[in-house]
Amino acid sequence: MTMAEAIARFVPDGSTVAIGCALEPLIPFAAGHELIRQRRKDLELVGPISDSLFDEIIGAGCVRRITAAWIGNVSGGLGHCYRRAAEQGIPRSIEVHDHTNFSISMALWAAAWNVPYVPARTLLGSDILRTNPNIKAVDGLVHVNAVRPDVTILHVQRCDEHGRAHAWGPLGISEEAGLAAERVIVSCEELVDEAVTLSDPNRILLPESKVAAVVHEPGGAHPAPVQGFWKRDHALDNAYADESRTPEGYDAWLQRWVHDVPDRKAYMKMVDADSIRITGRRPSEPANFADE
Amino acid sequence: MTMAEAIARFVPDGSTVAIGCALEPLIPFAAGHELIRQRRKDLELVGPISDSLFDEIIGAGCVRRITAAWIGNVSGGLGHCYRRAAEQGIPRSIEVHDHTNFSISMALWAAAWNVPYVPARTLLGSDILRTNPNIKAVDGLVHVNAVRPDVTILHVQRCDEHGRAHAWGPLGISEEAGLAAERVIVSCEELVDEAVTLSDPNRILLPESKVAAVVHEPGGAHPAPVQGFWKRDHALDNAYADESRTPEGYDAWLQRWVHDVPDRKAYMKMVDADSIRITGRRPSEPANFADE
Amino acid sequence: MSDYTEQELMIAVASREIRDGELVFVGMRLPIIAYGVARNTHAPKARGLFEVGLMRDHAATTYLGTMGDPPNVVGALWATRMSNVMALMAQGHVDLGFIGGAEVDRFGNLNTSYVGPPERPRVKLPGSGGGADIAILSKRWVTLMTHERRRLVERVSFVTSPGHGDGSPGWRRRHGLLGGGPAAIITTLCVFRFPSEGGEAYLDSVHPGHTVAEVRESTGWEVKVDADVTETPAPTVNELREIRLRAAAGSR
Amino acid sequence: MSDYTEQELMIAVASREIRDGELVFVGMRLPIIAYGVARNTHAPKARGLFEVGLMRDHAATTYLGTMGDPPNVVGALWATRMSNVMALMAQGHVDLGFIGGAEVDRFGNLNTSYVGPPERPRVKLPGSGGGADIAILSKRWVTLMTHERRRLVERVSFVTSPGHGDGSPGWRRRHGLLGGGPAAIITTLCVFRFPSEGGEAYLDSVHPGHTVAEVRESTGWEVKVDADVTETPAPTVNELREIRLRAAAGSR
Repeated sequence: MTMAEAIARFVPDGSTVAIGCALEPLIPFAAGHELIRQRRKDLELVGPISDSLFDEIIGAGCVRRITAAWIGNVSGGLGHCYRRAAEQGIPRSIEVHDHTNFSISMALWAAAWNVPYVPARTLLGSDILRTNPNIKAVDGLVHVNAVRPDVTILHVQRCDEHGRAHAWGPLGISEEAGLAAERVIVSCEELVDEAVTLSDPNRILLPESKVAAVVHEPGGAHPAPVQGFWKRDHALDNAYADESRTPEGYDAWLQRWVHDVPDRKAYMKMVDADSIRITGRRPSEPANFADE
Repeated sequence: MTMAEAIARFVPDGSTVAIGCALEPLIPFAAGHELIRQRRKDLELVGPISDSLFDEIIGAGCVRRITAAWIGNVSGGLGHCYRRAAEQGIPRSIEVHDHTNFSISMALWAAAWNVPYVPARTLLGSDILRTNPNIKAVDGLVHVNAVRPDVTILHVQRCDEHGRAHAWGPLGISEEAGLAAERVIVSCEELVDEAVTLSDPNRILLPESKVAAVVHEPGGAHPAPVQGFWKRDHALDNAYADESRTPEGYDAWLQRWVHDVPDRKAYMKMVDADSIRITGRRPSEPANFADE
Repeated sequence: MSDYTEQELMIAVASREIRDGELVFVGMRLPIIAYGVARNTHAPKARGLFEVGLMRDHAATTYLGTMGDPPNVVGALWATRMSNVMALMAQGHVDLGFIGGAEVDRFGNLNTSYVGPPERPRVKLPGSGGGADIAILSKRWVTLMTHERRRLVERVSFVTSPGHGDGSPGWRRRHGLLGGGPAAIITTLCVFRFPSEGGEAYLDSVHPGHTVAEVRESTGWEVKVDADVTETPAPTVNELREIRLRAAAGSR
Repeated sequence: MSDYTEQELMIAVASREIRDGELVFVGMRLPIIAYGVARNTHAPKARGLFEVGLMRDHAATTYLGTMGDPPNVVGALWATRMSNVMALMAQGHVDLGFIGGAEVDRFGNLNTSYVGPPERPRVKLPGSGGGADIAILSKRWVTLMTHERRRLVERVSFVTSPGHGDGSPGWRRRHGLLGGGPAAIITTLCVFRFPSEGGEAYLDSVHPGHTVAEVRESTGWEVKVDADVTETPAPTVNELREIRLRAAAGSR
């Protein structure tokens, strides 16, 4: 399935979308750009720290609510589109449900286990308890209410057509976000035969019954890094931080990098792929799954 | 470190010990037998379903309390030593904190996250709510109180001297039991160089800071299976179920398989290892961890 | 008609409870075999979940002493933590579960914990395992047991895995149990079923060679017999082949 | 004495906060570099935790734009879920954490959320990230920031990451915060420290080339000056080499 089809079929306007769940690597930028191209409206974005992806989607006016721990540019600091939306309602006002990295994880585990809340030791003494209606202080603890995404979008190194995804490196809250979601969209660097994925069932991130779409999308996380495939494109990430300072700068960026680009294949032709492509080999030591 | 040293140093009388956390495979029988040989007293055993290991340790009189979901012989049904202890106080009476598989996992996650309880949707309408003081019904949910083991004992396929353990196949509650514990003892089929374990940091089960002892103990899970190393020894497991029906039968079993055996190496000479050794190869497809 | 044991009949009947495409929470021993039979006969699209931490499509063909035996891991679709498997069930994704029972009552409540007072039991049974989790969270479940008067009792003395509670309409909903409860009790003599809205078990079919009278007298409660009670269909040649393929090696 | 930037001095000072053998919760940017410097100088046995889901011993030697960059994964001691890393911190295993701040007050409370009313902020800051988690759960923590009057304020308008609250003795204990709270504020001009029992920041050392008067006038509260306030030791040649090794490639 193409990314355009996956977003069209599984992410209607108004959806609650968890994306960027590995914090810094494996951020599904291609999926985010497709959300913008299809001009999604009234989305609730759920995540921990999603580099500049949330800022980009907010700037395009697709977002109604943010349920996350941190929104900005990992290298550049402040999220300029986030600021304009929250401070001046440009291009539209957004509702913010502040979380910490720990609390957003607990909110997703609560949804995964289908309980209304999970208690945590964080946020005591923080004013976030005053601004987020879904986190309450209860006798010396906080109760973090469940957050259930309609769809969780993950980018991984490899996946088979049945949705068995292999991801490696730090995973942030990818697992709980996938388990908590109604359905999952997986984009991957390599679409592999099930002989590869089933050779290591412990590395399969989620049950295939959760995965609604698999999109073969090389470079789908750029400029975020993908262990074994892509380094982080610092220059491009920094460029966005600079260009998005003004609405005009952001609009120019959006036109050039999203609206004027039909798909990820075309996008990857615009970047200096050779400078960030990982060509080395550091293979993991195989585990023997033999039964006889 | 030898198993004898690890048990002597890290499992004093009265300890709360989580063991058999993968339910059926990777059960640390060697560690359990060493607990018996060293005549540990007043242990609290924590686990889900631990094949016949808990029954064996109860029969030897080492146990004060059971905090578990199921105690018996996976192939044989009833746990005869467990019955004698609970019904007649032979060789000593034990306290039982009944759990389900789901609730014991939640109890360990609560300890891992250092919260007093985690809510769950299970156990509603069950009389276990009447017999386990650590699980309470609270407005339409149950609160499962934290269970924090003093020590969790795990058997894995391979580990390095620093405690970086690689385990594969189904893992049951191994991860939360290890994270919840004060310290962890790892026994392994293969003691490997850190080049092997660090080649795949995603397969490292627990942070090395939790691991107090690493014991190289081939066959340490027998008669339980170890993916890639040992099939399950059905015959021997069934034999225990039969012999333990009477106190005399159990005592004879104990003498022959535990007290008269100095260590696991000697034990493995007593079993028909060739009939259960896994010799085939089903290597997992490597993941590329390269960064450039 | 080929000869078969009562265990083989129970496995065949259990396998027929699995509908194609369903996600099945598979217990140990008989249900593992029943799942394999269903996959290779009428339910090729069923998937199995194992609380040890596995999801599978096709079943292992060799004998399994436990769900964690190596052949059950080869070809698995997911090897993970038990709590992840339980998460799927808590979300209502498990269509059917199997639970072994020592004692069941007319409302489908199971006791696998204590016969007699918990503080000084006459018989200490192994406990819940995942049984109570399945009983509370799966959409519907089935239990298998040897048909004896001491096992099929008016009311169990201890409810480990709740069925329809006191049998009053909506008991499960009122107590916050998410799943639908017991759908059938498969014994060595017959099959009991439950009204979809819960309540009391009724005799649905009697196994070949047995009678309603025999069922009545080996059951600890006043058996309610369905108007069109039938004879349980015997295992087919296909079913028997699949059963024996899996049972042979290790049945004791 | 070799020349250095104020950023390099801050990194050197931050690295000295790390004691050998400690488990350090490493934040992004400057702290990542500080951790690497400490490991290769005075704290060869320190371990680093990264909320993205990593534990490391030796630090990556190339520039890291984020803690999730591929060089930070090669040689990692554990690659896992964030919630597992947070579990260690919730258990009190993290000795020292670093938090970046936009606004700090005399009691060490940090604001990284809102300048002005949350419902209509003058400045919407990125938010907590893991900051509040570190502030509440690590044994002690340190924050780094540019020394400006608008950043070092009498009281922050919004407490994202609590320090010593209202400064009253035992405030953290009374509110159930498990960790010990802020130990130091490292700015472009100086280092503030806190009494072990909490309370108000005091000026501990002033960076070379700066004065107490300068600190007073660029700080939004009445600065308490320690009796034996000293000059912050300049970065050593060793420290500078380690810093530049890591900063060069990617500093903007």
